[in-house]
Amino acid sequence: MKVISTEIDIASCSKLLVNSRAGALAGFEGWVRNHNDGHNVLQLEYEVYNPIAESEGDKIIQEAKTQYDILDAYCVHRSGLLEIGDCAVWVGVSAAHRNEAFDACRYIINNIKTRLPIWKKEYYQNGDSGWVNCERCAAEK
Amino acid sequence: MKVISTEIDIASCSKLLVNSRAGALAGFEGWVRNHNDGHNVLQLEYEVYNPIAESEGDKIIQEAKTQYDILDAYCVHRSGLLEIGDCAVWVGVSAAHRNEAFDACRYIINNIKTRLPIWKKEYYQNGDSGWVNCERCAAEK
Amino acid sequence: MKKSITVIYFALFREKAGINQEVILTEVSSVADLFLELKYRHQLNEPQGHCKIAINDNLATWDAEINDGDTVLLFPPVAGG
Amino acid sequence: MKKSITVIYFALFREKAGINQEVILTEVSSVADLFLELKYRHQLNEPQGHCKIAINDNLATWDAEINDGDTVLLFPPVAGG
Repeated sequence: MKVISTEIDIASCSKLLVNSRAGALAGFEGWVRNHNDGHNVLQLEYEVYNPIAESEGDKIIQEAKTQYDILDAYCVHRSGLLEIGDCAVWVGVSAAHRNEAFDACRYIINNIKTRLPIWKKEYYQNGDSGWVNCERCAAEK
Repeated sequence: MKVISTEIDIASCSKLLVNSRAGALAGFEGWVRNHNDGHNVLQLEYEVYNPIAESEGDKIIQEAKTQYDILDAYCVHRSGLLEIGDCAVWVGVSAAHRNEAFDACRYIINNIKTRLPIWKKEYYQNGDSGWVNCERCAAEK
Repeated sequence: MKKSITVIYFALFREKAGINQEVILTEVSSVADLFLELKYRHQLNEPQGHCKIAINDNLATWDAEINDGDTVLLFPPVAGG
Repeated sequence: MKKSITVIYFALFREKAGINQEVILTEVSSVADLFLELKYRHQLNEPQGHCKIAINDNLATWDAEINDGDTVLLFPPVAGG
Protein backbone atom coordinates (compact mmCIF):
# COMPACT_ATOMS: atom_id res chain seq x y z
CA MET A 1 0.00 0.00 0.00
CA LYS A 2 1.34 3.37 -1.03
CA VAL A 3 -0.05 6.91 -0.69
CA ILE A 4 1.29 9.27 -3.36
CA SER A 5 0.69 12.89 -4.29
CA THR A 6 1.42 12.50 -8.01
CA GLU A 7 -0.48 10.77 -10.83
CA ILE A 8 -0.96 7.00 -10.42
CA ASP A 9 0.90 5.15 -13.21
CA ILE A 10 -1.38 2.14 -13.51
CA ALA A 11 0.72 0.28 -16.08
CA SER A 12 3.75 0.37 -13.74
CA CYS A 13 1.67 -0.67 -10.72
CA SER A 14 0.19 -3.53 -12.69
CA LYS A 15 3.69 -4.77 -13.62
CA LEU A 16 4.50 -5.25 -9.92
CA LEU A 17 1.95 -8.08 -9.90
CA VAL A 18 3.30 -9.96 -12.94
CA ASN A 19 3.80 -13.59 -12.04
CA SER A 20 4.14 -16.59 -14.36
CA ARG A 21 1.74 -18.57 -12.16
CA ALA A 22 -0.93 -15.87 -12.45
CA GLY A 23 -3.80 -16.32 -14.89
CA ALA A 24 -5.91 -13.38 -13.74
CA LEU A 25 -5.54 -9.77 -12.71
CA ALA A 26 -8.60 -8.04 -11.31
CA GLY A 27 -8.19 -4.30 -11.13
CA PHE A 28 -10.15 -1.41 -9.73
CA GLU A 29 -9.70 2.28 -10.54
CA GLY A 30 -11.60 4.91 -8.59
CA TRP A 31 -12.07 8.09 -10.63
CA VAL A 32 -13.13 11.56 -9.53
CA ARG A 33 -16.73 11.97 -10.73
CA ASN A 34 -18.28 15.28 -11.75
CA HIS A 35 -21.25 14.73 -9.46
CA ASN A 36 -22.02 13.40 -5.99
CA ASP A 37 -25.36 13.37 -4.18
CA GLY A 38 -26.81 15.78 -6.71
CA HIS A 39 -24.00 18.34 -6.49
CA ASN A 40 -21.78 19.30 -9.42
CA VAL A 41 -18.23 18.63 -8.31
CA LEU A 42 -15.40 20.73 -9.78
CA GLN A 43 -12.47 19.25 -7.92
CA LEU A 44 -11.60 17.15 -4.93
CA GLU A 45 -9.01 17.25 -2.18
CA TYR A 46 -7.83 14.16 -0.36
CA GLU A 47 -6.33 14.60 3.08
CA VAL A 48 -4.49 11.45 4.11
CA TYR A 49 -2.66 10.54 7.28
CA ASN A 50 0.00 8.52 5.46
CA PRO A 51 1.58 6.43 8.27
CA ILE A 52 -1.68 4.79 9.33
CA ALA A 53 -3.19 4.77 5.82
CA GLU A 54 -0.22 2.71 4.61
CA SER A 55 0.02 0.38 7.61
CA GLU A 56 -3.74 -0.23 7.66
CA GLY A 57 -3.72 -0.68 3.86
CA ASP A 58 -0.97 -3.31 4.19
CA LYS A 59 -3.04 -5.03 6.87
CA ILE A 60 -6.08 -5.16 4.54
CA ILE A 61 -3.93 -6.62 1.73
CA GLN A 62 -2.58 -9.22 4.17
CA GLU A 63 -6.14 -10.12 5.23
CA ALA A 64 -7.08 -10.56 1.56
CA LYS A 65 -4.09 -12.88 1.01
CA THR A 66 -5.18 -14.99 4.01
CA GLN A 67 -8.85 -15.14 3.05
CA TYR A 68 -8.56 -15.68 -0.71
CA ASP A 69 -6.36 -17.93 -2.84
CA ILE A 70 -4.47 -15.10 -4.54
CA LEU A 71 -0.84 -14.57 -5.51
CA ASP A 72 -0.32 -10.87 -4.92
CA ALA A 73 -2.14 -7.59 -4.35
CA TYR A 74 -1.25 -3.91 -4.36
CA CYS A 75 -2.98 -0.61 -3.73
CA VAL A 76 -2.11 3.03 -4.41
CA HIS A 77 -4.11 6.03 -3.17
CA ARG A 78 -3.70 9.68 -4.11
CA SER A 79 -3.45 12.58 -1.70
CA GLY A 80 -3.89 16.29 -2.42
CA LEU A 81 -5.89 18.10 -5.07
CA LEU A 82 -7.47 16.07 -7.90
CA GLU A 83 -9.45 17.05 -11.00
CA ILE A 84 -12.50 15.35 -12.55
CA GLY A 85 -11.43 12.12 -14.26
CA ASP A 86 -8.23 11.70 -12.23
CA CYS A 87 -7.57 8.27 -10.78
CA ALA A 88 -7.84 8.53 -6.97
CA VAL A 89 -7.19 4.91 -6.08
CA TRP A 90 -5.99 1.76 -7.81
CA VAL A 91 -6.24 -1.81 -6.52
CA GLY A 92 -4.80 -4.79 -8.37
CA VAL A 93 -4.96 -8.47 -7.43
CA SER A 94 -3.29 -11.36 -9.24
CA ALA A 95 -4.37 -14.98 -8.84
CA ALA A 96 -4.27 -18.26 -10.70
CA HIS A 97 -8.02 -18.02 -11.31
CA ARG A 98 -10.32 -15.07 -11.80
CA ASN A 99 -12.99 -15.57 -9.13
CA GLU A 100 -10.48 -15.28 -6.30
CA ALA A 101 -8.93 -12.21 -7.96
CA PHE A 102 -12.32 -10.45 -8.22
CA ASP A 103 -13.39 -11.33 -4.67
CA ALA A 104 -10.12 -10.19 -3.13
CA CYS A 105 -10.08 -6.96 -5.17
CA ARG A 106 -13.56 -6.12 -3.91
CA TYR A 107 -12.62 -6.96 -0.34
CA ILE A 108 -9.62 -4.63 -0.53
CA ILE A 109 -11.40 -1.62 -2.06
CA ASN A 110 -14.38 -1.99 0.31
CA ASN A 111 -12.06 -1.91 3.30
CA ILE A 112 -9.81 0.84 1.88
CA LYS A 113 -12.90 3.05 1.67
CA THR A 114 -14.02 2.52 5.25
CA ARG A 115 -10.90 1.87 7.35
CA LEU A 116 -8.13 4.19 6.16
CA PRO A 117 -7.63 7.70 7.57
CA ILE A 118 -8.49 9.45 4.30
CA TRP A 119 -10.86 12.40 3.98
CA LYS A 120 -12.37 13.81 0.86
CA LYS A 121 -13.32 17.47 0.47
CA GLU A 122 -15.44 18.28 -2.53
CA TYR A 123 -15.51 21.71 -4.16
CA TYR A 124 -18.85 22.42 -5.82
CA GLN A 125 -19.88 24.55 -8.77
CA ASN A 126 -21.96 26.82 -6.50
CA GLY A 127 -18.81 27.80 -4.55
CA ASP A 128 -19.52 25.57 -1.55
CA SER A 129 -17.25 22.82 -0.37
CA GLY A 130 -17.77 19.97 2.01
CA TRP A 131 -16.17 16.94 3.61
CA VAL A 132 -17.73 13.73 2.37
CA ASN A 133 -18.66 11.71 5.40
CA CYS A 134 -18.80 7.97 5.61
CA GLU A 135 -22.58 7.62 5.42
CA ARG A 136 -22.53 7.35 1.65
CA CYS A 137 -19.64 4.86 1.86
CA ALA A 138 -21.60 2.68 4.25
CA ALA A 139 -24.59 2.69 1.87
CA GLU A 140 -22.37 1.94 -1.13
CA LYS A 141 -20.63 -1.00 0.46
CA MET B 1 -15.29 -6.01 -28.72
CA LYS B 2 -12.12 -6.36 -30.73
CA VAL B 3 -9.94 -9.34 -31.63
CA ILE B 4 -6.33 -8.38 -32.31
CA SER B 5 -3.14 -10.26 -33.14
CA THR B 6 -0.75 -7.79 -31.47
CA GLU B 7 -0.06 -6.90 -27.84
CA ILE B 8 -3.02 -5.45 -25.93
CA ASP B 9 -2.27 -1.85 -24.89
CA ILE B 10 -4.28 -1.74 -21.68
CA ALA B 11 -3.68 1.94 -20.93
CA SER B 12 -5.11 2.93 -24.33
CA CYS B 13 -8.09 0.58 -23.97
CA SER B 14 -8.78 1.97 -20.52
CA LYS B 15 -8.82 5.53 -21.90
CA LEU B 16 -11.73 4.60 -24.21
CA LEU B 17 -13.88 4.28 -21.08
CA VAL B 18 -12.98 7.65 -19.55
CA ASN B 19 -16.16 9.50 -18.66
CA SER B 20 -16.62 12.40 -16.28
CA ARG B 21 -19.71 10.72 -14.78
CA ALA B 22 -17.72 7.55 -14.02
CA GLY B 23 -16.46 6.91 -10.50
CA ALA B 24 -15.31 3.34 -10.99
CA LEU B 25 -13.47 1.22 -13.53
CA ALA B 26 -13.40 -2.51 -12.92
CA GLY B 27 -10.85 -4.28 -15.07
CA PHE B 28 -9.91 -7.85 -15.80
CA GLU B 29 -6.72 -9.08 -17.46
CA GLY B 30 -6.33 -12.73 -18.38
CA TRP B 31 -2.67 -13.76 -18.50
CA VAL B 32 -1.06 -16.87 -19.98
CA ARG B 33 -0.09 -19.07 -17.01
CA ASN B 34 2.88 -21.43 -16.96
CA HIS B 35 0.71 -24.31 -15.80
CA ASN B 36 -2.72 -25.79 -16.44
CA ASP B 37 -4.21 -28.97 -15.01
CA GLY B 38 -0.77 -30.08 -13.82
CA HIS B 39 0.99 -29.54 -17.16
CA ASN B 40 3.87 -27.11 -17.64
CA VAL B 41 2.79 -24.78 -20.41
CA LEU B 42 5.45 -23.19 -22.65
CA GLN B 43 3.24 -21.21 -24.98
CA LEU B 44 -0.31 -20.90 -26.16
CA GLU B 45 -2.07 -20.42 -29.46
CA TYR B 46 -5.47 -18.80 -29.80
CA GLU B 47 -7.52 -19.61 -32.85
CA VAL B 48 -10.38 -17.15 -33.20
CA TYR B 49 -13.18 -16.86 -35.71
CA ASN B 50 -13.17 -13.07 -35.67
CA PRO B 51 -16.55 -12.16 -37.26
CA ILE B 52 -18.63 -14.11 -34.73
CA ALA B 53 -16.21 -13.51 -31.81
CA GLU B 54 -16.66 -9.76 -32.30
CA SER B 55 -20.41 -9.78 -32.92
CA GLU B 56 -21.07 -12.15 -30.00
CA GLY B 57 -18.70 -10.12 -27.81
CA ASP B 58 -20.64 -6.94 -28.66
CA LYS B 59 -23.85 -8.77 -27.78
CA ILE B 60 -22.44 -9.75 -24.37
CA ILE B 61 -21.39 -6.13 -23.72
CA GLN B 62 -24.87 -4.98 -24.71
CA GLU B 63 -26.43 -7.51 -22.32
CA ALA B 64 -24.20 -6.21 -19.52
CA LYS B 65 -25.31 -2.63 -20.25
CA THR B 66 -28.94 -3.70 -20.04
CA GLN B 67 -28.56 -5.77 -16.87
CA TYR B 68 -26.26 -3.50 -14.84
CA ASP B 69 -26.24 0.24 -14.21
CA ILE B 70 -22.95 0.90 -16.02
CA LEU B 71 -21.72 3.64 -18.33
CA ASP B 72 -19.49 1.78 -20.77
CA ALA B 73 -17.67 -1.50 -21.33
CA TYR B 74 -15.02 -2.79 -23.70
CA CYS B 75 -13.23 -6.05 -24.37
CA VAL B 76 -10.14 -7.01 -26.38
CA HIS B 77 -9.02 -10.59 -27.05
CA ARG B 78 -5.76 -11.77 -28.59
CA SER B 79 -5.41 -14.26 -31.42
CA GLY B 80 -2.31 -16.17 -32.48
CA LEU B 81 0.74 -17.31 -30.55
CA LEU B 82 1.23 -16.01 -26.98
CA GLU B 83 4.02 -16.46 -24.43
CA ILE B 84 3.77 -16.98 -20.66
CA GLY B 85 2.78 -13.73 -18.96
CA ASP B 86 1.18 -12.21 -22.09
CA CYS B 87 -2.22 -10.63 -21.69
CA ALA B 88 -4.74 -12.75 -23.61
CA VAL B 89 -7.89 -10.81 -22.81
CA TRP B 90 -8.84 -7.49 -21.26
CA VAL B 91 -12.27 -6.41 -20.06
CA GLY B 92 -12.99 -2.94 -18.68
CA VAL B 93 -16.26 -1.57 -17.31
CA SER B 94 -16.93 2.00 -16.17
CA ALA B 95 -19.83 2.95 -13.90
CA ALA B 96 -20.83 5.63 -11.43
CA HIS B 97 -20.39 3.13 -8.58
CA ARG B 98 -18.09 0.19 -8.10
CA ASN B 99 -20.45 -2.70 -7.38
CA GLU B 100 -22.13 -2.43 -10.77
CA ALA B 101 -18.72 -2.15 -12.46
CA PHE B 102 -17.46 -5.34 -10.75
CA ASP B 103 -20.64 -7.33 -11.43
CA ALA B 104 -20.76 -6.35 -15.10
CA CYS B 105 -17.04 -7.05 -15.58
CA ARG B 106 -17.51 -10.54 -14.19
CA TYR B 107 -20.58 -11.13 -16.34
CA ILE B 108 -18.66 -10.14 -19.46
CA ILE B 109 -15.55 -12.26 -18.84
CA ASN B 110 -17.64 -15.30 -17.80
CA ASN B 111 -19.58 -15.11 -21.05
CA ILE B 112 -16.53 -14.29 -23.20
CA LYS B 113 -14.99 -17.54 -21.97
CA THR B 114 -17.96 -19.74 -22.82
CA ARG B 115 -19.74 -18.18 -25.80
CA LEU B 116 -17.12 -16.87 -28.22
CA PRO B 117 -15.63 -19.02 -31.01
CA ILE B 118 -12.14 -19.01 -29.52
CA TRP B 119 -9.95 -22.08 -29.09
CA LYS B 120 -6.82 -22.43 -27.05
CA LYS B 121 -4.02 -24.83 -27.94
CA GLU B 122 -1.43 -25.35 -25.24
CA TYR B 123 2.14 -26.42 -25.98
CA TYR B 124 3.65 -28.36 -23.09
CA GLN B 125 7.20 -28.84 -21.82
CA ASN B 126 7.06 -32.57 -22.64
CA GLY B 127 6.54 -31.79 -26.35
CA ASP B 128 2.82 -32.52 -26.34
CA SER B 129 0.15 -30.03 -27.26
CA GLY B 130 -3.57 -30.02 -26.80
CA TRP B 131 -6.76 -28.06 -27.34
CA VAL B 132 -8.21 -26.90 -24.04
CA ASN B 133 -11.81 -27.91 -24.01
CA CYS B 134 -14.61 -26.14 -22.26
CA GLU B 135 -14.95 -28.54 -19.32
CA ARG B 136 -12.45 -26.62 -17.22
CA CYS B 137 -14.15 -23.35 -18.18
CA ALA B 138 -17.52 -24.68 -17.06
CA ALA B 139 -16.02 -25.71 -13.70
CA GLU B 140 -14.31 -22.35 -13.30
CA LYS B 141 -17.43 -20.33 -13.94
CA MET C 1 -33.91 -32.81 -53.11
CA LYS C 2 -30.34 -32.81 -51.84
CA LYS C 3 -28.91 -29.56 -50.48
CA SER C 4 -25.40 -28.38 -51.17
CA ILE C 5 -23.78 -27.16 -47.94
CA THR C 6 -20.32 -25.70 -47.40
CA VAL C 7 -18.95 -26.89 -44.06
CA ILE C 8 -15.98 -25.15 -42.42
CA TYR C 9 -14.13 -26.89 -39.57
CA PHE C 10 -12.35 -25.14 -36.72
CA ALA C 11 -9.55 -26.02 -34.28
CA LEU C 12 -9.89 -29.63 -33.02
CA PHE C 13 -12.53 -30.42 -35.65
CA ARG C 14 -10.27 -29.20 -38.45
CA GLU C 15 -7.46 -31.42 -37.16
CA LYS C 16 -9.75 -34.45 -36.78
CA ALA C 17 -11.43 -33.97 -40.16
CA GLY C 18 -8.04 -33.32 -41.77
CA ILE C 19 -9.55 -30.54 -43.89
CA ASN C 20 -10.41 -26.85 -43.50
CA GLN C 21 -13.66 -27.07 -45.41
CA GLU C 22 -15.69 -29.14 -47.83
CA VAL C 23 -18.92 -29.03 -49.79
CA ILE C 24 -21.34 -31.83 -48.97
CA LEU C 25 -24.69 -32.94 -50.36
CA THR C 26 -27.19 -33.79 -47.64
CA GLU C 27 -30.89 -34.47 -47.08
CA VAL C 28 -31.02 -33.45 -43.39
CA SER C 29 -33.16 -30.50 -42.45
CA SER C 30 -32.00 -29.37 -38.98
CA VAL C 31 -28.67 -28.19 -37.60
CA ALA C 32 -28.77 -31.04 -35.04
CA ASP C 33 -29.16 -33.67 -37.77
CA LEU C 34 -26.37 -32.12 -39.83
CA PHE C 35 -24.12 -32.20 -36.75
CA LEU C 36 -24.84 -35.93 -36.30
CA GLU C 37 -24.05 -36.62 -39.97
CA LEU C 38 -20.75 -34.71 -39.75
CA LYS C 39 -19.80 -36.43 -36.47
CA TYR C 40 -20.27 -39.80 -38.12
CA ARG C 41 -18.49 -38.73 -41.33
CA HIS C 42 -15.33 -37.56 -39.48
CA GLN C 43 -15.43 -39.62 -36.27
CA LEU C 44 -15.89 -36.60 -34.04
CA ASN C 45 -16.94 -37.53 -30.53
CA GLU C 46 -17.47 -34.21 -28.75
CA PRO C 47 -20.98 -34.07 -27.29
CA GLN C 48 -23.38 -31.70 -29.05
CA GLY C 49 -23.99 -29.74 -25.83
CA HIS C 50 -20.35 -28.58 -25.79
CA CYS C 51 -20.28 -27.58 -29.46
CA LYS C 52 -21.78 -24.74 -31.48
CA ILE C 53 -22.82 -24.25 -35.07
CA ALA C 54 -23.12 -21.07 -37.10
CA ILE C 55 -24.99 -20.64 -40.37
CA ASN C 56 -23.79 -17.88 -42.70
CA ASP C 57 -21.87 -16.16 -39.86
CA ASN C 58 -24.71 -16.26 -37.32
CA LEU C 59 -24.76 -18.62 -34.33
CA ALA C 60 -27.67 -21.04 -34.82
CA THR C 61 -29.85 -23.04 -32.45
CA TRP C 62 -29.85 -26.82 -32.86
CA ASP C 63 -33.38 -26.83 -34.29
CA ALA C 64 -32.59 -24.21 -36.95
CA GLU C 65 -33.23 -25.19 -40.57
CA ILE C 66 -30.49 -25.90 -43.11
CA ASN C 67 -31.02 -24.52 -46.59
CA ASP C 68 -29.39 -25.22 -49.91
CA GLY C 69 -26.31 -23.04 -50.38
CA ASP C 70 -25.73 -22.38 -46.65
CA THR C 71 -22.25 -22.11 -45.23
CA VAL C 72 -22.07 -23.94 -41.92
CA LEU C 73 -19.31 -23.35 -39.35
CA LEU C 74 -18.59 -26.26 -37.01
CA PHE C 75 -17.24 -25.11 -33.63
CA PRO C 76 -15.70 -27.56 -31.16
CA PRO C 77 -15.83 -26.73 -27.40
CA VAL C 78 -14.59 -23.15 -26.96
CA ALA C 79 -12.00 -21.90 -24.47
CA GLY C 80 -11.71 -18.13 -24.66
CA GLY C 81 -9.94 -15.95 -22.11
CA MET D 1 -2.81 12.84 38.64
CA LYS D 2 -3.56 14.69 35.42
CA LYS D 3 -2.14 13.32 32.16
CA SER D 4 -0.63 15.49 29.50
CA ILE D 5 -1.95 14.42 26.06
CA THR D 6 -1.11 15.83 22.64
CA VAL D 7 -4.23 15.81 20.45
CA ILE D 8 -3.99 16.16 16.67
CA TYR D 9 -7.13 17.03 14.69
CA PHE D 10 -7.80 15.98 11.11
CA ALA D 11 -9.99 17.25 8.26
CA LEU D 12 -13.45 18.30 9.53
CA PHE D 13 -12.31 18.12 13.16
CA ARG D 14 -9.35 20.41 12.45
CA GLU D 15 -11.68 22.94 10.82
CA LYS D 16 -14.21 22.75 13.66
CA ALA D 17 -11.58 22.94 16.41
CA GLY D 18 -9.83 25.74 14.53
CA ILE D 19 -6.43 24.25 15.41
CA ASN D 20 -4.15 21.50 14.09
CA GLN D 21 -3.13 20.25 17.50
CA GLU D 22 -3.00 21.10 21.18
CA VAL D 23 -1.71 19.71 24.46
CA ILE D 24 -4.42 19.09 27.05
CA LEU D 25 -4.41 18.01 30.70
CA THR D 26 -7.04 15.40 31.45
CA GLU D 27 -8.11 12.89 34.10
CA VAL D 28 -9.97 10.48 31.76
CA SER D 29 -8.63 6.96 31.41
CA SER D 30 -10.20 5.52 28.24
CA VAL D 31 -10.18 6.57 24.59
CA ALA D 32 -13.98 6.76 24.65
CA ASP D 33 -13.96 9.20 27.61
CA LEU D 34 -11.28 11.33 25.97
CA PHE D 35 -13.38 11.47 22.79
CA LEU D 36 -16.38 12.70 24.83
CA GLU D 37 -14.26 15.38 26.51
CA LEU D 38 -12.90 16.58 23.16
CA LYS D 39 -16.36 16.58 21.56
CA TYR D 40 -17.61 18.83 24.35
CA ARG D 41 -14.51 21.04 24.23
CA HIS D 42 -14.83 21.76 20.47
CA GLN D 43 -18.55 21.25 19.84
CA LEU D 44 -17.99 18.24 17.58
CA ASN D 45 -21.18 16.31 16.93
CA GLU D 46 -20.09 13.35 14.83
CA PRO D 47 -21.20 10.11 16.50
CA GLN D 48 -18.40 8.02 18.02
CA GLY D 49 -19.30 5.01 15.84
CA HIS D 50 -18.32 6.94 12.69
CA CYS D 51 -15.03 8.23 14.07
CA LYS D 52 -11.66 6.63 14.87
CA ILE D 53 -8.85 7.38 17.27
CA ALA D 54 -5.18 6.45 17.05
CA ILE D 55 -2.69 6.50 19.89
CA ASN D 56 0.95 6.99 18.96
CA ASP D 57 0.29 6.09 15.30
CA ASN D 58 -1.72 2.93 16.04
CA LEU D 59 -5.48 2.70 15.60
CA ALA D 60 -7.00 2.18 19.06
CA THR D 61 -10.20 0.57 20.31
CA TRP D 62 -12.59 2.76 22.30
CA ASP D 63 -11.79 0.98 25.56
CA ALA D 64 -8.02 1.42 25.17
CA GLU D 65 -6.21 3.23 28.00
CA ILE D 66 -4.79 6.75 27.69
CA ASN D 67 -1.39 7.32 29.26
CA ASP D 68 0.51 10.44 30.18
CA GLY D 69 2.56 11.66 27.23
CA ASP D 70 0.45 9.92 24.55
CA THR D 71 -0.16 11.53 21.18
CA VAL D 72 -3.78 11.02 20.18
CA LEU D 73 -5.02 11.41 16.60
CA LEU D 74 -8.69 12.32 16.22
CA PHE D 75 -10.18 11.04 12.96
CA PRO D 76 -13.60 12.22 11.71
CA PRO D 77 -15.64 9.90 9.43
CA VAL D 78 -13.35 8.68 6.65
CA ALA D 79 -14.09 8.63 2.91
CA GLY D 80 -11.28 6.94 1.04
CA GLY D 81 -11.39 5.84 -2.57
